[in-house]
Amino acid sequence: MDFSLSEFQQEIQQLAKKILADYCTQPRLRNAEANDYFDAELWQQLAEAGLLGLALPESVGGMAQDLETLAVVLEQLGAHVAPVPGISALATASLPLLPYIEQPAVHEALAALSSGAGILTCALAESGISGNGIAQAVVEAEGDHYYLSGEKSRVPAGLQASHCWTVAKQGEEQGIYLFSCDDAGVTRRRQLTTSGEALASMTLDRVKAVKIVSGEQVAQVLSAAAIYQRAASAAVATGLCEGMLALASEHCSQRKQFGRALGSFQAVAHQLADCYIDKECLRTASEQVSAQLGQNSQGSVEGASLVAAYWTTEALHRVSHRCQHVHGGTGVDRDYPLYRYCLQARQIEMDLGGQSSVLAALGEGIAAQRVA
Amino acid sequence: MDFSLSEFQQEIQQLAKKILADYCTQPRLRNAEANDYFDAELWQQLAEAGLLGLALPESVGGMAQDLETLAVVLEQLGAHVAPVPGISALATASLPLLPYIEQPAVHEALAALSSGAGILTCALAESGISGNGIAQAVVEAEGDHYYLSGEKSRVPAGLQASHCWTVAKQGEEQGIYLFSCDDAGVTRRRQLTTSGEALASMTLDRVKAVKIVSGEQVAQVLSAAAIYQRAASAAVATGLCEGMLALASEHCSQRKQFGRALGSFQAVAHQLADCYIDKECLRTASEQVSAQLGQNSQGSVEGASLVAAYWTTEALHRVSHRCQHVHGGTGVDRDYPLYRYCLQARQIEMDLGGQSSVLAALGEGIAAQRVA
Amino acid sequence: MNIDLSAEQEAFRQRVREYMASQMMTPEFKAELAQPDVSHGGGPVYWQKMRQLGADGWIRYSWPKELGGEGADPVEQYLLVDEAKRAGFPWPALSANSIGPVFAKYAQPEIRDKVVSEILNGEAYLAIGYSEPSAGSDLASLRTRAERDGDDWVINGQKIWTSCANFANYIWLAARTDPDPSKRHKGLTIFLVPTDSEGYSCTLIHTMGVLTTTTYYQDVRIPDCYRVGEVNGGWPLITGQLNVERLSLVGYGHVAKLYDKTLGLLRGNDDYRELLDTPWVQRNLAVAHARLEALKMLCLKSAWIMEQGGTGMVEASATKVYGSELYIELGRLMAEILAPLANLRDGDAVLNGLMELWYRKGTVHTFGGGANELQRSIVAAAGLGLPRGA
Amino acid sequence: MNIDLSAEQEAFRQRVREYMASQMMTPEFKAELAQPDVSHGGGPVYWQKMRQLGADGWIRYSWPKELGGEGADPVEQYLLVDEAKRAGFPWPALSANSIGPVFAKYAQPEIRDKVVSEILNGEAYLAIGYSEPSAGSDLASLRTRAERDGDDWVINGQKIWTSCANFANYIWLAARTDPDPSKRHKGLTIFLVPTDSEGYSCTLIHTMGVLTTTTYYQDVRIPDCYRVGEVNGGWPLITGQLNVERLSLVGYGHVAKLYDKTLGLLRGNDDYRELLDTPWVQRNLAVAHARLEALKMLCLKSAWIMEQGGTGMVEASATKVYGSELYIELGRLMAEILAPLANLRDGDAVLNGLMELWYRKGTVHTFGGGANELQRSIVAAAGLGLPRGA
Repeated sequence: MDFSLSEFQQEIQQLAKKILADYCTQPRLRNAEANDYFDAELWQQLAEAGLLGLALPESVGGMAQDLETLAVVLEQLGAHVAPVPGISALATASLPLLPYIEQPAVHEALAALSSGAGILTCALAESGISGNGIAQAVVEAEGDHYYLSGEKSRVPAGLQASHCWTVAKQGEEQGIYLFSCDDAGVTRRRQLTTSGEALASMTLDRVKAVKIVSGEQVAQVLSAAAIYQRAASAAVATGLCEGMLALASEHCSQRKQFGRALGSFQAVAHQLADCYIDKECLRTASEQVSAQLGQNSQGSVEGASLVAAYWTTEALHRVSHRCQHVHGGTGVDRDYPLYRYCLQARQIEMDLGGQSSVLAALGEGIAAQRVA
Repeated sequence: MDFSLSEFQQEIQQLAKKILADYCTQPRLRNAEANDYFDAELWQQLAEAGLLGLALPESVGGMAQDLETLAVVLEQLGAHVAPVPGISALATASLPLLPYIEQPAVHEALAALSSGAGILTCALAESGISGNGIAQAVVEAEGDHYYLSGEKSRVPAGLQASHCWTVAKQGEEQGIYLFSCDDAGVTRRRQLTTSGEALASMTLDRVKAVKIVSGEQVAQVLSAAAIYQRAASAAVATGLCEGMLALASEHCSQRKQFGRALGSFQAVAHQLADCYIDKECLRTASEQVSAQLGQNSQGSVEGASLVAAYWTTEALHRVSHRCQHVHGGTGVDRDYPLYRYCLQARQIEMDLGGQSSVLAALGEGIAAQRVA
Repeated sequence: MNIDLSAEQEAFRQRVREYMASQMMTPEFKAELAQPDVSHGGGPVYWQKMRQLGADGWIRYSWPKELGGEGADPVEQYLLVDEAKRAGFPWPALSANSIGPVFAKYAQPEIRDKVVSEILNGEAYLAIGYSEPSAGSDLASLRTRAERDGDDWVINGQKIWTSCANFANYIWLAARTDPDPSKRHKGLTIFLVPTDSEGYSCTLIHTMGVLTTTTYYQDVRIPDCYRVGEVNGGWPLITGQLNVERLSLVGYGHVAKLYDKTLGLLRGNDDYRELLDTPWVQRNLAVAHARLEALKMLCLKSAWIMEQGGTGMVEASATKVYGSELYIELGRLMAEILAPLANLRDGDAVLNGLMELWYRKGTVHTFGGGANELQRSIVAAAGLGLPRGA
Repeated sequence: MNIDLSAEQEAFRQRVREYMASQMMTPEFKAELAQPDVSHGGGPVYWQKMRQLGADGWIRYSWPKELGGEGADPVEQYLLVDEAKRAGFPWPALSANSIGPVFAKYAQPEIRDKVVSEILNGEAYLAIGYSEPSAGSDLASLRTRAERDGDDWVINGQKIWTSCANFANYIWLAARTDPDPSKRHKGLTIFLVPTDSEGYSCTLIHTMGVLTTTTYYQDVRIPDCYRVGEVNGGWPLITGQLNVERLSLVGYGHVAKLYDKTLGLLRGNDDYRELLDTPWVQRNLAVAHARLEALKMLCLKSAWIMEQGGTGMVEASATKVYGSELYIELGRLMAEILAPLANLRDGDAVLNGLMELWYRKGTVHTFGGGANELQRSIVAAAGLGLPRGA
């Protein structure tokens, strides 16, 4: 048992902190807000520092590190509310494709991500509520070529992405297809979200695509994407909670009411103590799923990822509201940094589907004995 | 809109308070604890004051009052942790039979309850977890006579009851049957509960019974029993919460720690403020279901009864634990009165099936548009 | 006991509801309110509607008869404001219900009739200037000062979270008139500052969810007739009359709106049938329903207690704590049902943006209108008799 | 990072688990523990097992090597105590882990070797006498006093919640040796009072769930050699060394037991299949699982921090708050699944009474071992750097 970071992880953490501290200044973040909450320069810096390829193999220019080390960087993205698509590009969209890296198209997409030349994303939703689960997009095969048509919605970093994979069906058979976002058949439309981050709807009209897998393996890729999303969200959320709590602690130490520092009132101090406990629970859940994904631990990855999602939704909701509350009006003021954390907290909470659905999935896993 | 008690209700409240204050003294309650938490003398006093027949028709010696007035008495039973089976005898077992009062056997059972000569109960469970829903007990018909056989479990006031109704099937047809607990075929066994109240398991061996209803009306009787149980539980729970909160407020006003009254610490005061809010929410839910059962309001009785059950389980759990907590060790000491309230709180919370199942039923009602 | 509204009360509520729907919330006004900078009021249509509201007698409706009003009781007041807010109308609660009548009672004759008539006719809005950068909940420590200079007062200082000051005609201002800081709440006086006074200025504060302002007072000179109440006698005017207002902050119709709209969406469209049949969705709806039912009854009961002559102080504080926390919890319960769609803004937003905006507006209720910590302390002391603490 | 126990740690845990199952929790001992008056220990079989525990070296296992122990690290200590409690063994935490080693370090030579050998051999139990009727959390205000009389001390006072005093051989007593009440915690001294001293007596307190005692000291005379540490130097002995103990109060195995047993019941019997397939039952299990996983990791991480030389103070306080509240919540989540069967006692009780007893025992954890209010204040001040308040 050893909860410390390795020397390498500590170096990576310092590196990430340094870049993010330089780029996540108030003026730059304000500027990012006016631009879909995406800072292309920062993204390029992260690429040059090797952080975008951290968990990718050396064959695509990566550092071949495990999820535990990636989580160190993701936490820092959260702690600095960095305007980059960390969860989707570095985890949800890229890591499920690692088993297929021998395929040239996958290799190219991951290499582009790693170098910063492009951004890989995935389109898992279609429009409306029913688009959360079932893909209606269709594929036509012509010789060795595939052509996708359909409507995809809420694609993360969809306006900036160069490569995208999605689910579509050829006849009755579902498959995972990879395509270039610059294809003439792709029409993108901005979908603004609560955090200021833009998603994109994509209308696909006979977009040329490569088939990655089809049949039963589709479910495995989708399940991996869900698990990586949960794990990465937990790591980012840990950083968000640390950031919110640091702001709230500082505020309550300085701000005086009724002649005393706010934080010297039990009712205030104890709310923040509860935030600390929530944050530590989230951190352990994040560590647990990262360790299990890195195969540094036994146990059910599905279970650990759902536990991480539970704590992500729980801590983000409770910590963000309490930190706002103890700030009074200051907390919602757009001239003070807290609100960005809170908006990103809400974004991640609901992107995970919300806690109730997470608990339903976890409970079903327990009943089916897939989770101890 | 008028939330005040009528003059008659105020008189009834005073009458109940007076009797209960006389009988629910610490020595008598301690004595009741050694005797299945049933005080026969108190029960007799309540009968003589007319309170047991309060909601029964005049034809059986009752006062023909509605549930709102009964709730006034039930609340006082809770406020005094009275060792009598208020919920089961005065509501769950008796009120669903009112539509059948013309039947001589029902008339006799209700008259016995009203006068204090007997106690009416109902046996809704059989043994084990599966016994919560489905009745396996069987009926044989011989001419106009019916004979029950089977195992019933967790019958409230089962050791003291004179009359009992239950569910049994004749062939495939379910029916509600009323029998005398003194029948030679009835074997009762004590089932001790967390509050000290004794339930009874009943082995029925060809017990002579009267059929009240069968077929589709059975579900109506059972549904009425569930609704009356929830409404009566909410009223008793309101009294329990008032009692617990009064003890905690007194304790925290008197008890000094670190040179100050406990209740002057924000962390303590605010926990009790939350208890106050929970208690007021419960009270309104109790008033709402009572009013609707008394047809003093529009709206769904099923919905209101489930909302009342939600608040009963919520307030009892939260108020009892917090009141214990702020008492420190004193709260669990059997020489101090709080623990009786807490044990009865837990008893009622779980007797209602627990909050999770209540929410499942309420949610299903909303989805089916039976509840707005 | 009778827990339902009387026939008259129910009819009144219906009348308000219909008036709001047909007269106030016209497409034109809704379009104006969708613009962030006038979402709280202040646009041209807003002023048109306000004048109509005044002409149709609604603003004076709650005022005491001796002040020229209809003398509506607290239950009617609550119903009126709740229905207005439920409809999405930016009800002028401060002018109409809270500060306006206090002004009319304590103002000096020189200005009273003019301002009262502006308020009642929907021509003027009053904003409250209490909070300062260094004083949020602790109003007794205010620093903005007013100094007597001949027949005038000269005001200097800064106020924060002065909601609606960007279109208000007057600021209801609490200022220190006794410079001795140890006097605390005994050194405060109320003034009505016309927003066209020289030296007055206002800047917008863009927050996560709502728009508010900072107001600045640099040698603002006003005649003594704009002083309200006694010199150093402002405290009772600040703390009085808050209970009905406190209730309106978390009125049932206003809070239940998200549940009503979400349930309507789920029931109204076959696409959502599967969701409505999902047990965890049903559970979220059930929790929301059970908790909202309690809010409904707490609000009505508090208003009824005030109607009966009670202060309703403990009830209003308890309801405010409960309602403001429920507002937040509801935002989570309902958003989970449609997550991750709940994150979308603008054209793709669910329920015309109500669900997304709910989160961004949610937290202000727990500290606005008297922080919940203060409300809990009121409940503990006045409701349970606990000793007041530090 | 490696979140799993090392192979050695895992093997150690297994060894403890097997030892507890085969050597300690014999049917005979279980039967004795089922009797309320000796449910915490003190029966004949208990003393037999305690001596065996001592002979097999388990009590000395956690002690520092310089005090004659094996020097087990905090992780092993945690695992040992947690496995013992999980098995239902009334582990002598005070003698073995908390007070015993402190005594060995600070006791006077005249009595040290005798008492230490009694402890390590499982022949003596030490109970803690801190709380008094007028002082619960506020130990600095203790009133029980010890007065010097020649070579002796004469003790007068009363202690409450002295758990296990009914069979303890010694009371580890905090008494006031400087009568000036303004000295507060600087006027306290620790004594070891043999329970066969003249003037000492003990009465049982029957509580809702656990058995405890009140102890009385009427002119109890003990020689100065029973004083532990310096005169007026008791405070560091009271407040030190609590972190490992605090952790053990809410150890994972101990708290998870109800979940483990309930899930085992549901999975082990086809009668329960329908329940296990019910969405709300699954939700209750999921909440319990997710929250217990966090407790497991918080406990291990806190122990690991202490192993690395950290105090673990903030971590232990946070874990104690979390674990004690989870204990209560778990009692509700699991009981709901089998409600109303969960209310049954005695022969009809579910899980041999574990579920019913859980509620009755539950609350003591939130105020025992340092009230959660105090723990939250520690977390706020030491974990977040907030100013200490009133």
